[in-house]
Amino acid sequence: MVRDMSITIEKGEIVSIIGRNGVGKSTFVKTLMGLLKTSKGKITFNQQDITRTKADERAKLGIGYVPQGHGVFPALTVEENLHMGKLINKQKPSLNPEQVYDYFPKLKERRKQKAGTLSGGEQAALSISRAIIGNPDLLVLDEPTEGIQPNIVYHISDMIKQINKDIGLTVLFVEQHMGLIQQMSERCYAMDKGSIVGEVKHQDVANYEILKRYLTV
Amino acid sequence: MTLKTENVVAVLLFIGLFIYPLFVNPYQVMNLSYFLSMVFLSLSLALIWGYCGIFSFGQAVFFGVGGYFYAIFTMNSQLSTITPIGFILGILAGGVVAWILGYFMFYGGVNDVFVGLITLCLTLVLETFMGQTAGSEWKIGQVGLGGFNGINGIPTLQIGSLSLTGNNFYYFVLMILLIVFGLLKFLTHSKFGSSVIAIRENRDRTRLLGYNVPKIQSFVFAIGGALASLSGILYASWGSYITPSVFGLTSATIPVILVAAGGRKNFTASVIFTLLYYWFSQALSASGNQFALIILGLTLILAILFVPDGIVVALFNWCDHLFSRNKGKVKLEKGNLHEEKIS
Amino acid sequence: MKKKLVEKDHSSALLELRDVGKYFGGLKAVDHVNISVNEGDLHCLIGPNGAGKSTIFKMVMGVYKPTMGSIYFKNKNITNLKSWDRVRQGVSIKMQIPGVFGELTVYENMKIAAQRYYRHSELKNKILEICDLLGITHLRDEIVNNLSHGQQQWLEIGMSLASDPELLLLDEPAAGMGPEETNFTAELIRKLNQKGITILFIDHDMDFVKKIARKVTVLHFGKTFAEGSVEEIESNQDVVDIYLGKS
Amino acid sequence: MSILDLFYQFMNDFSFLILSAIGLAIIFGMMKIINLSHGEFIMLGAYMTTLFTKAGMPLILSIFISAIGVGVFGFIIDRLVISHLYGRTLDSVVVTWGISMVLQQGMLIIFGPSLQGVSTPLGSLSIGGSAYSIYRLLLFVISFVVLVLLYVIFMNTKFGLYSRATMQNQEIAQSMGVNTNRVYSLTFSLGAAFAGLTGGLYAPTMTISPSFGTSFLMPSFVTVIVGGANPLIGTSLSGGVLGIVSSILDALWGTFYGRLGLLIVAIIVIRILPLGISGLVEKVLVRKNRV
Amino acid sequence: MKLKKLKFKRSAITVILLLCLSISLFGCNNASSSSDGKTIKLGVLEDRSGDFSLVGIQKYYAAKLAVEEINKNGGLLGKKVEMVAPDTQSDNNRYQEMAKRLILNDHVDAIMGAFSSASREAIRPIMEQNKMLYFYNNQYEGGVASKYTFNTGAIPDHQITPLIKEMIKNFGPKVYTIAADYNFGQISAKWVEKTVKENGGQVVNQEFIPLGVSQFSSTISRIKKAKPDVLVTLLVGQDQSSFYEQWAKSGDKSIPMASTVNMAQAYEHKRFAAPALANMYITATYMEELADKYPSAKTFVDKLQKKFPKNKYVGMEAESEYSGIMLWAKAVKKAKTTKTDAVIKALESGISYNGPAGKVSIDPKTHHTVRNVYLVHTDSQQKLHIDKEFKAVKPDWLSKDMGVDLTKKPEFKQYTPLK
Repeated sequence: MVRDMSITIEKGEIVSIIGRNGVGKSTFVKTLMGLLKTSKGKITFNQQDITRTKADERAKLGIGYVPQGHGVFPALTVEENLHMGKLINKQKPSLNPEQVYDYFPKLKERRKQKAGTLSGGEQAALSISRAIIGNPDLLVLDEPTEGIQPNIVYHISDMIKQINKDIGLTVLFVEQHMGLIQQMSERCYAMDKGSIVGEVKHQDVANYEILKRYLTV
Repeated sequence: MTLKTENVVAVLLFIGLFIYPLFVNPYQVMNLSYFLSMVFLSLSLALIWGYCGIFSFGQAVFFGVGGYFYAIFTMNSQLSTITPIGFILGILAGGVVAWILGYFMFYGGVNDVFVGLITLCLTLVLETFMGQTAGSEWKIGQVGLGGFNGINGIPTLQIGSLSLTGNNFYYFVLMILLIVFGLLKFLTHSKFGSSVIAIRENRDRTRLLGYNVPKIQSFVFAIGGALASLSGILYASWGSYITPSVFGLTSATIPVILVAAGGRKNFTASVIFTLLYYWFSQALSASGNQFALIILGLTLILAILFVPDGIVVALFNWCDHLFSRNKGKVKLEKGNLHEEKIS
Repeated sequence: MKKKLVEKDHSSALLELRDVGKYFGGLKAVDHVNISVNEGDLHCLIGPNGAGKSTIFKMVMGVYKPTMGSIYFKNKNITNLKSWDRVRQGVSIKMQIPGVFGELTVYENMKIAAQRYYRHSELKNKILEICDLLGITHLRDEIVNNLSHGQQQWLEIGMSLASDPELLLLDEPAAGMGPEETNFTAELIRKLNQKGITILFIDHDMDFVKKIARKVTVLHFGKTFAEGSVEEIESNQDVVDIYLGKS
Repeated sequence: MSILDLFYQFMNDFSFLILSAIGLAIIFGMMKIINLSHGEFIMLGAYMTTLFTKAGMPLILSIFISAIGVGVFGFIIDRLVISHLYGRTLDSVVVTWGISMVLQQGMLIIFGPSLQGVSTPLGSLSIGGSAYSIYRLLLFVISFVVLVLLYVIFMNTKFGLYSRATMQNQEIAQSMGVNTNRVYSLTFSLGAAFAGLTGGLYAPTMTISPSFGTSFLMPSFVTVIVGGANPLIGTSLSGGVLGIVSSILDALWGTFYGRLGLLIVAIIVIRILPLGISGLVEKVLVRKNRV
Repeated sequence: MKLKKLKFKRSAITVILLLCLSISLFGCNNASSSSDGKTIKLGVLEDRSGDFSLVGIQKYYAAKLAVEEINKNGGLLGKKVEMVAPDTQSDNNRYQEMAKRLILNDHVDAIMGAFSSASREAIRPIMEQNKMLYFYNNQYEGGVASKYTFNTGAIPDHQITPLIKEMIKNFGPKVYTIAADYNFGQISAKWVEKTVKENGGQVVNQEFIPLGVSQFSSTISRIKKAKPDVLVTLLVGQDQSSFYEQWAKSGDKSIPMASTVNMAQAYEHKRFAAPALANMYITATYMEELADKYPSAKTFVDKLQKKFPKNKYVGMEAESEYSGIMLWAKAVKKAKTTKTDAVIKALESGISYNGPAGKVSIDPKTHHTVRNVYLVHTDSQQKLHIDKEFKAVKPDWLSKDMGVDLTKKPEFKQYTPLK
């Protein structure tokens, strides 16, 4: 599904991987997260080879994950969901729930509620909060906007940028929503048929035509 | 037919079974005819589980229904020439009971592990019920159900004046096995067979190709019931005896074990493994060795842990692999490595 | 083109969803939707993920039972029909995630799909005919798991054609295909339409939609948001906001 | 039969159903492993308790230690065997069947066909001319305590949180840093420990033999089937429902109908509610919350 | 791909190992069936694993002891007796398989064994079909009239008739019966009913408990409500014996219990802590404790325990098995052949043996035994007291009431008092 992909992300960057449905973006993310085995090649994180490291160990090294479709635990409460994120990044102390609620105040109101009863936007917010509460070095988001109203999409992207600034978080996200890509990313990799077919440099991200080429080929 | 180990083995097996009585004493023939009778039970599960993806714990139900039906029917009409009718009606009875149960489940949308659970409960109901029918009020016609002790003195099958015992019974069972085996092979290669496999692979998609899935499932379940019932009848005729323990948890589990450990998607494997298992467990029991059950248990554990596709199937693949290596014709194995899950 | 649509409108819609809704627990996946697909049309459903497009397809096929409303096909109420009966009435679907049988060959897959509808003597020819149309004839003895994603999609389309449908539902027919493959698929869909098959499809790729669709319905949060020709939709500012993105 | 007798009967049935099912429910509900050696885990608990008590240990302590002992045993079994079968529900049937064979026969070889039992402690309570075993009343209380304990473990501990998360979505839990394999192992051990506890609790009331566990197997499966996937809600509700059904049928027509009733209720429940009572409860809760 | 290959190799190795294992087992197994004609072969079918092993193992030891003693005293007809004893695993299918195997493959001269009635009924037809001499050395519900079967254990004539008579005389007429819900329990309960009526008593209730039930609180409250003078318990198996512990706690221990299956068979009084089995009256044909009073009983216990120190108890079925084999040996000696018909004839001559429990002799008409019966009860500490000895009790219900005479009219059925 995914072959011969090489990408590099520097500390503090916000990088996106773009491409249409079914080009292997999710497979790539899962391989990166350690949920699928890497059959070839090497993954390093903070100068450490993590190719053979298991998913839970990778999380503890500081990779936060926002899965496709948000992946909140529907039968756990908002608080419990947040608590699940505290295992991420053993090197740094976890954030305080209050700090996270600051970004998404709605969650605080609903903290005793089951996550399955939240709206799509709130679930996305929860999923992101859950990942950042562990104070990760790298945040990986897999189509964070899926099933979310447009106004919330932009709120969420603003928050991610904010967090990126506040705690120096590196962000890698996979997306096909044009607006979000343009608004958030500093750099893009374009994917097709399981490999990287191009890189969109910082100055070109704003260029609608270039992006569109990769998204709709 | 392609030249695969499985086919070669199947042919050799049947040839071997045909000439077997020439080389052994009558006891061994009779004993093997008992094992062969039990093969139908495994085949019934291999059909519905391996080919149609319906997991049933309830083949014991139909086995027992067949056995009891045959017993009650033939013992009520004192004529021994009536046994073939009892034989045929018994098979139908098993099929009908299975069809009714299948209808009740599949049209109600019960699938997967829940079929297993319903059938498990049903078999326990029957065991509990039949166990307490020792009283004389429990009678069908002139035949008392006999409670836990079961029914004794069931007439052996007789065709015309030919009583099916010893070698006769052996060849009778073997012929039926050959026919059933052939029919099953034919069935799975037929139009109907491909729709059955389609249901196993993807129930929803098959529905959307215009197949009435519950109907096909009920039908396959009914055939499985008839086969299990056939097994029960042969068993009752072999030992002239049937008891409620045929409905017990052990009896319900054994076909599952045989089919799972032998290789469930393969009829030949089910036949071979059933024969092996019965022979092996009997040999252990006859040895009087107190470690018999431990050895049997460990064998099953090891088999599933290290040969998850089934022991016999693994052997087939291994042989295929050996012979085809030189030709350099290596088929890609199922599933993409990239998508292999950890843990 | 527009004229033709108008003509067909009052004659009769082939498929009609009247006030259909589907709730999962409290989630309104589809809510009071009215859609009618005219005979001979090439109609597209678009909308963000989670807007209820696939749910509508599944209700049309009888995989889900609508919470409310009713579905008409050829002016007959099929709301309570079982899936297989709907297929026999002439509706067919290619699902989003290909439901091909991975361990079997292409030919066997086609056989499973087609054997219900043809006599044995015709079966082979019919299968080859469809394979030709899809350009997968050379792959007929290949195990499906070894095919590319695009080839599997075509096979799935082929399987849904086997029942000679009057209405074909295609859920993301071009997903995961490269440009050439996408073009081929577009061409294929147009060809099928010309042969008289009414097509309702879902896709994300606006270029692809523009290439073939004659009518577009935009869904948003389970509701019909806009409907019209491709040009009308593209110039609708609201649609651009919610779906096509700021540009 | 007086109301008091009927209630006593219900308490007995309820505690028996709950205690026999709880270990199985944890393992099936959380891991989707059908543990056919559940009865043998219970048997192990009973053996340990009996042996420890004979060796002079107070009964309570030996029950407690046996529960831990069987838990440890479960952990070993998990590491050796079950951990290779996560997610393979049907293979687990064959393997646990094999384990149960080995355990039963192994016990027979080591300790012989029977063990001298310990007598039921705590005498009896006399109300209105009928005597009620205090130990049995205590078992009823304990079955509640076990449910509460389970609630605390699953709702108020880190392990509980991780295991609930793992049950809902193993992959995502893993990518949150949860070692899901360890969670599974611990869950299996916990289930085994509760089975051991049950064995220990019933050891003083029953005959100790290698087939000790078999009489628990049927009620435990029926309770789990009727209860559904959620070990807590499912088991407690289905224990309640089945307890009422069986005690009433039993009182009206005798033991046989009580037993038959259990099975028939189970068949009806699966047909109508394949996900069991807890499936129904969850559906209702979600609906309430959302609308 | 590497991973797959590795897995593949591993599975191939496992398969080969398993095959080797089974072939080697087959090898040792074949060795056992050897030398024909040089020995007299005795088949013994007893459960050494599974539910019934509690009694099966005792019987197996007793059989081994008997055969060894016969061989020590010069064997039979100048030949050694060879015992062929598969493990029937408490499984009735196994009984059938093994019975056929013993007859047709091992060509044994006689078969001993079976514990439960169901097991006996599973193999009795096979014996009859093959004209095989069969000894069922076990206490049971009575009534088997079969030309080829000899029943050396206790039957209701021995146990229930005297027991109920004594109980009603000593404690009162109201009897409550709980019995296992299968053939043994139902038929025995009928016997109890019959005897109670004959002695002017009244059965206040009889309750049948399905096998495998181990929880008895509803039964206990029903019994307490009926307030019987005597409680007859005909419970079977490990699960059902849990009744006593539960009865001791919430029942009424002042009601005396009477049973034909407990203590003498599976030594519950030794296995259960007092007072579960307190105040229990039984009739037995043999018990380990008889050794205190009767020297012959003591010798038997000593011999068995010396040879099999692992054995836990010497109960009445062990004695039946032992005496059964000895009776058969005597008959073979008398007939001077092992041919079934001749041995049956010798047995029907009313052969007898002075065994551990006193004199046991064959009743020719019914193929059962005339033997001594002991009334025994436990005190509150579960200590045994031998109250009474009934000398030479005859098994004559079959011959008197049913008109059975196997010496004149061969039959192959089981009579029951059930109507």
